[in-house]
Amino acid sequence: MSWEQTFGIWLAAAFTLGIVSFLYRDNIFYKVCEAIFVGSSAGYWFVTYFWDNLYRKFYLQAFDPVSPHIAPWVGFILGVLMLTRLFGAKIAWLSRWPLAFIIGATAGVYMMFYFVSNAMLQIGASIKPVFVGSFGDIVSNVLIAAGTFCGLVYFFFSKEHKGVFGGAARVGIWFLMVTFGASFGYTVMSRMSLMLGRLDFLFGDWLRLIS
Amino acid sequence: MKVKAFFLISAFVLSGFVSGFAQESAEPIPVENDSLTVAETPAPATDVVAKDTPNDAGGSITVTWDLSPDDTTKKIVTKYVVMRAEEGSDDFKEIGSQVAGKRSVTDNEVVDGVAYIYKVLATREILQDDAIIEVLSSPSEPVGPAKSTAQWFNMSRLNIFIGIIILCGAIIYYITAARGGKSFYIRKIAGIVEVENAVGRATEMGKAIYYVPGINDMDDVQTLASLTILGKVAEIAAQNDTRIDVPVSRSMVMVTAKEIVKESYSRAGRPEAHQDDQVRYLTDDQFGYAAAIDGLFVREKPATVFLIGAFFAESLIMAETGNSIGAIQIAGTAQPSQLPFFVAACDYTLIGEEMFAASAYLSREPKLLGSLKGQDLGKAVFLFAIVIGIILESFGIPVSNLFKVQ
Amino acid sequence: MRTREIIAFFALIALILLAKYVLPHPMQFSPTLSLIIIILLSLTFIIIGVLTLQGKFVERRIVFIYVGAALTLPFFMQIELEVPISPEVQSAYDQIESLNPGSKILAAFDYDPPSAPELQPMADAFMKYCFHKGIKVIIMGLWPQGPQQAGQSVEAAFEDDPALRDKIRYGVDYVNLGFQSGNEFVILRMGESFKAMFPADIYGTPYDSIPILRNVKNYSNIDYCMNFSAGKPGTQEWVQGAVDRFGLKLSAGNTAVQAPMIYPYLQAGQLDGLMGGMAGAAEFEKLTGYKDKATTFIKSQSFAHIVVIVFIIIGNMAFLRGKTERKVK
Amino acid sequence: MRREIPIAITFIVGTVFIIAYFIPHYPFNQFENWFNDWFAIVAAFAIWLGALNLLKISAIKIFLKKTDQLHAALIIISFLVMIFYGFYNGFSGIMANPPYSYRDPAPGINFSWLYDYVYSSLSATMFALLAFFVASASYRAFRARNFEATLLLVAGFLVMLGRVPVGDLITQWLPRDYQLSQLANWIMNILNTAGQRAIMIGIALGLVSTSLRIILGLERAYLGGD
Repeated sequence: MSWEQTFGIWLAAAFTLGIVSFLYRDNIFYKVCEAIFVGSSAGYWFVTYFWDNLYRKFYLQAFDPVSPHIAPWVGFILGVLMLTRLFGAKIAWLSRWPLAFIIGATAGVYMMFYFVSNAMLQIGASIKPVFVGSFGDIVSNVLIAAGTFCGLVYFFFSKEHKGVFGGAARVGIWFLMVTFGASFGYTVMSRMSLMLGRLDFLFGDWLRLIS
Repeated sequence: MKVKAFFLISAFVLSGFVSGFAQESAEPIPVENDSLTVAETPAPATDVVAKDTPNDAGGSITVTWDLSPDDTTKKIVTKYVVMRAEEGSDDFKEIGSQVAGKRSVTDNEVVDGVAYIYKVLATREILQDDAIIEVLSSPSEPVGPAKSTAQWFNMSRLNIFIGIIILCGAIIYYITAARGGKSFYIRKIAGIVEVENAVGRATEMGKAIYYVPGINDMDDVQTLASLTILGKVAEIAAQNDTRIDVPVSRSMVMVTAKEIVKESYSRAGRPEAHQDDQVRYLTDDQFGYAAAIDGLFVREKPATVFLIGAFFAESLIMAETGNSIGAIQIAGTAQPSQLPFFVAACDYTLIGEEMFAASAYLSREPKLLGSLKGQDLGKAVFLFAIVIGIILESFGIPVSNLFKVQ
Repeated sequence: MRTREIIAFFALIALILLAKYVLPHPMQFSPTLSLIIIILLSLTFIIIGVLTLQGKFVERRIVFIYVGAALTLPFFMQIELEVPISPEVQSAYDQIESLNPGSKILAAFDYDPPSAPELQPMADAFMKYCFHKGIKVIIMGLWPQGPQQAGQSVEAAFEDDPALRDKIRYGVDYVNLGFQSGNEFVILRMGESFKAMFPADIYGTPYDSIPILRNVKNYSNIDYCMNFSAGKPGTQEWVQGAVDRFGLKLSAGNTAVQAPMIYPYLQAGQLDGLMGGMAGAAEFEKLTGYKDKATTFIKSQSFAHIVVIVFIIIGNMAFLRGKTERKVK
Repeated sequence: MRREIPIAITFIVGTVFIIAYFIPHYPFNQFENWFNDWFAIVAAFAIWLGALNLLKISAIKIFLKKTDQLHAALIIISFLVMIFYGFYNGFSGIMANPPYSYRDPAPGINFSWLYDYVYSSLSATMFALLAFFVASASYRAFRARNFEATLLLVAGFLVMLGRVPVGDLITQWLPRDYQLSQLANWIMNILNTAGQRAIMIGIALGLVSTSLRIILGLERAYLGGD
C-alpha cells in the first residue's frame, strides 16, 4: 500500500471519529472536522459545478466544432446577469431578472409535474374496484380508499372540522399518524446499516481487527 | 356556489370521457393483404399499418401488424423484421425487429414530410448449437405511403389539460372574488398559528431565531414556498427586534433570501436593524450543510428553529440536534419520506399542503386566502371523482383510464 | 475541556494504538465471553428500567452508547444468530441452484456505495456461488457506480478462493459490460439487442469479440437474471421492462427501504425471489454457504434494533406509570 | 420598473412552461431539457456568490472579529485546497491525450484522493450519525401520550419488529401470511399507501396553488424592495 493510501486511511479514520464525537457533545475535534467538511465540500461542489455544468453543459455545447448549440447561451446570459450583484448596487438589480426567470420556469414546470405525478396518477391509482378478490383484499381496498378520503378531508382549510366532516378529518389524522409511524419504524433498520459501513471501515480497513 | 361546483365537477368527469374517446378513435384501418404460405416458411403478418406516431415532435412512424397465423407456441415465427423504403424506391432496409408475439415497432429514424413504404417480414431463424444456420422469412404486402409530422397539441394529455384548467380556474375565481371584497373562513392551522408564538418565545429569551430553508435550490417550489414564509417570519422577528439567522446551502437561495430579509426589515419599519451577514452561504453539500447547521445550533443555542423547505436524510440530524438544545422547532416539508422524522422530533410540523398554505395564511391577505379556498374546491372535485370512480369501477365501468398519463 | 474528558481522549488514543499494534488480528471474543457481555448489557437494561420507573428518564447519550455498543460488539463475537430462511429468499436461491453449469445469468448492478453495506454481501455471495458452480455471469449497471461494485464482488470471490483466479477467465466465464445511461429505455432496447446498448465491454473490447457473448442477442438467450437494486432505475423497471415484455426470469436483491414496494410483484409472480435488506443478504449467505459480512452485520443490526425496541418499551413503561399515578392522585 | 420587469418575466416564462407541457412540437418539447441545462449553468455562475460569501464571512472572523479564527481559517484552507486540485487536475486532464476527467482516480494526492479520504469519509460519517439519532428520536417520540401518538407508536413498533428475524421467530406458529414480517408489509402497502396518497394529493394542490400565486405575481417577496 502506498504512503498516500496509508495516510488517507488514517486521515479518514480521524475524521470519522471526529464527527462521531459530536454525539457526546460539541468539541474541538468536531469543530475542526466540521470546518474542513464545510470548506472542502464547498470547494468540491464549486469544482463540480465548474466542470460538469459550465464546461460540459455550456462550453462543450456552445463551442462544439461540428454543430455549436445556441440554447446554452441563454443560460450563460442569465448567469452573467446573476453576477451583476458583485459590481455594486447600481446594476445589482439586474440579478433579479435571472431569478425571476428561474422562479417562473420552476413554478411552471413543477406545477405540471406535481399535478400529473401527485394528483392525476394518485387519483387514477385510487380509482379501483373495491369489492374484488378475497375478503382480505376487500378489507385492504376499503381501507386504502377510506384512508385516502379521510386524509384529504383533514387538509380542507376553508371548512371547520365539526360534525361528520370533523369526524372524517379525525380519522384522516389517524391514518396520517399510522403512516408516519410505519415509515419511521421502517427506516430504523436501514439507518443502522449506514453506521455498519463506517464501522467496517474502522475495524477492517484501518485497525484490521476483523478479516 | 353549489351550482358552480356541480358544473365544474361534471365538466371534469365529462372531459375525461372525451379524452378517452379521442384516444380510441385512432383505431388502425385494416389493409388488404394476400397471405402466401410457402412450405416451412412462416405465413406473413397481416393487417400491417404504418402511420405517423401521434402526439409527438415528429420524426417517428409507428408500424403495427396482426400476428402471423404461424406465430404460435410452436415457434415457427421467431421474430418480425420491419423494412422501410422511400416511396418510389425498392431499396428496403431493416429498421427494427421485434420478438414473436409482439405487434408494433416505432421507427424513429424518419424525416418529417418524406413518404415511406413499409413491410413486415415474419421470420423464422433455425438454430443449431446456438448458431443461426438458416433464416426463412415471408414479407407482408408493402404498406404506405406514411409521413411523419409533429403535432401542436398532445391529445393524450387532454385529460390533464382539463384537470389543470379546472383547478387553476377555481383558484383564480376565488382570488378574483376576494379582490372584489368577499372574505372567506379559513380554519386555524396549528403549526402556522404557532409561528408567531415561537418568534415571541425567542424575543422573551433574548436569543436568535434560525431559519433553515431546506437543501434544494431555487428550482424546487418547496424552496420558493419556504422563502415566502421566511418573508413573513422575518417581518415578525424584525417587529419584535429579534435576530433571525438564515444559513443556506445554495447560492441562489442566498441571493433571494438576502433580498427577502432586507425587505422584511424595512416593511417592519426597522431597516437599520438589518445586518448583511444574517443570510449566509455554507456549502452546497447535503451533509456538509447538516454538519455546519449542527455546529451552529449547539454553539449559538437559538431559542427557535424553523426547518421549512425540501429536506432529505439530513432532516433528522438537524431536528434531533435542534431538539437537544431545547429549541422550539417548527418544521414543514412536502417531502413525504421526511415528514415522520419531523413529526417525531419537532414541536410542530406543517404537513405537505399546510406548508404551501402557510405564507397565504400568515399574510392574511384576502387574495391569498382566496387561493386556499380555490384549492379546497379542487380538493372537493378530486374527492368526488375518486368516490364516483370507485363506484363506477365496482360496477365494472372502467374509468380509471381517465386519469392515465402518457 | 474537563479533566475527565482529557483522560477519555488519551484512553481512546491508547486503545487505538493497542488495537492497531498489540491486539491479535483478527480479534475475536470466545462464545462464553460474548455471552457474558450480552448478559451484562441486558442487566444494565434492568437498572435503566428501574431508574426510569423512578422518574429519571435516561438522557440521549446513554441511548447512543447502547446503540454504539450494539453495532460494534457483534463484529467480534463468535455467536451464531439463528436466521430463519424466508420463502422469498429460498425461492431466489432455488432458481439459481436449478441452473446447469454453463448457463448464462445476467447480473444487473443498480446501486452505489452508500447502499453497499446491504447489497454488497448479496452480490459477493452470488458471485462466489456462480463462479464455483460454473454459471457464466454477464454484468451490467444502470447506475454509474454499479459496475465498480460488481468488480469488487468479483475480486471478493477471487480473494475468498484464490483457485478461482486460474479457473475463471474474463470474457469466457464472466464479462463486465459497464454502465449505460438511459434508465428503463436501456432495459427495453436490450429486449431487441444487448449489443445496441453495450457495443463494447467496460475495457472497450467490442461486443462481438467476447466469447461469452457469442449468440447472446437479447433476453431470450439468457437463462436467468439477478438484479441488485437500491432504487430507481431498479427492480421495478426490470419487472416492467424485461419480465412483463420479454418474459425474462428475474430475482432481485433490494435495500430494506425498497423491498416493500417490490413485494406486490413477488405476489403477482412477476418476480421469482426477493432478498430484502441485510436480513435477506444474511439468509442468502446462509443458503449459498458463503457466510461473510451480512452474517456479521445482521447480528449488529438485530442487536441495535433490539436496543431501540427495549428503549421504546422502557420509555413507555415509565410514561404509562406516570399517567396512572397522576390519575390515582 | 425594477419590480415590474421581473414580475412580467416570471409571468411570461411560467405561462410558457405550463403551455409547453401540452405541445409536442419543437421548440416547446425542448423547453424542459433546456431549462435543466440553463439552471445548471446559472447555478455554476451563482456559486461564485456563495463561495465569496463564505470566504468573506470567514475572513471577517479571522481579521476583524477575531473569533473562531481556527475554524474560519480551516474553512478557507480546505476550500482552496479542493479548488486547487480540482482545477489543476481538471485542466491537465483536458490538455492530456487521451483526455481524462478531473475526478478520475490516479496515484498520489489529487482531487480523487481528496474525494475518497476527506470528503467521502466526512460525508458518510455524518450520514451514519442517523443510526444514533433515529434511536434517540424513537425513544422520545414513541410514547403513548394520546390516541394519535399511540397509533404512531403501534404502527412503528409493529413495522420495526416485522423487519428483523426476531419478528418472524415470535410469530412462527402463524401461517406465513400472518407473520409479523408480512403484517409489516401489509401496514406499509395498505395503511401507509392510504396516508401517503392523501399527503401527495394535498401536496399537488398546494404546489399548484403556490406556483399559480407566484406566476400571477401575488407572491413577490423574492423580488425584495425597490
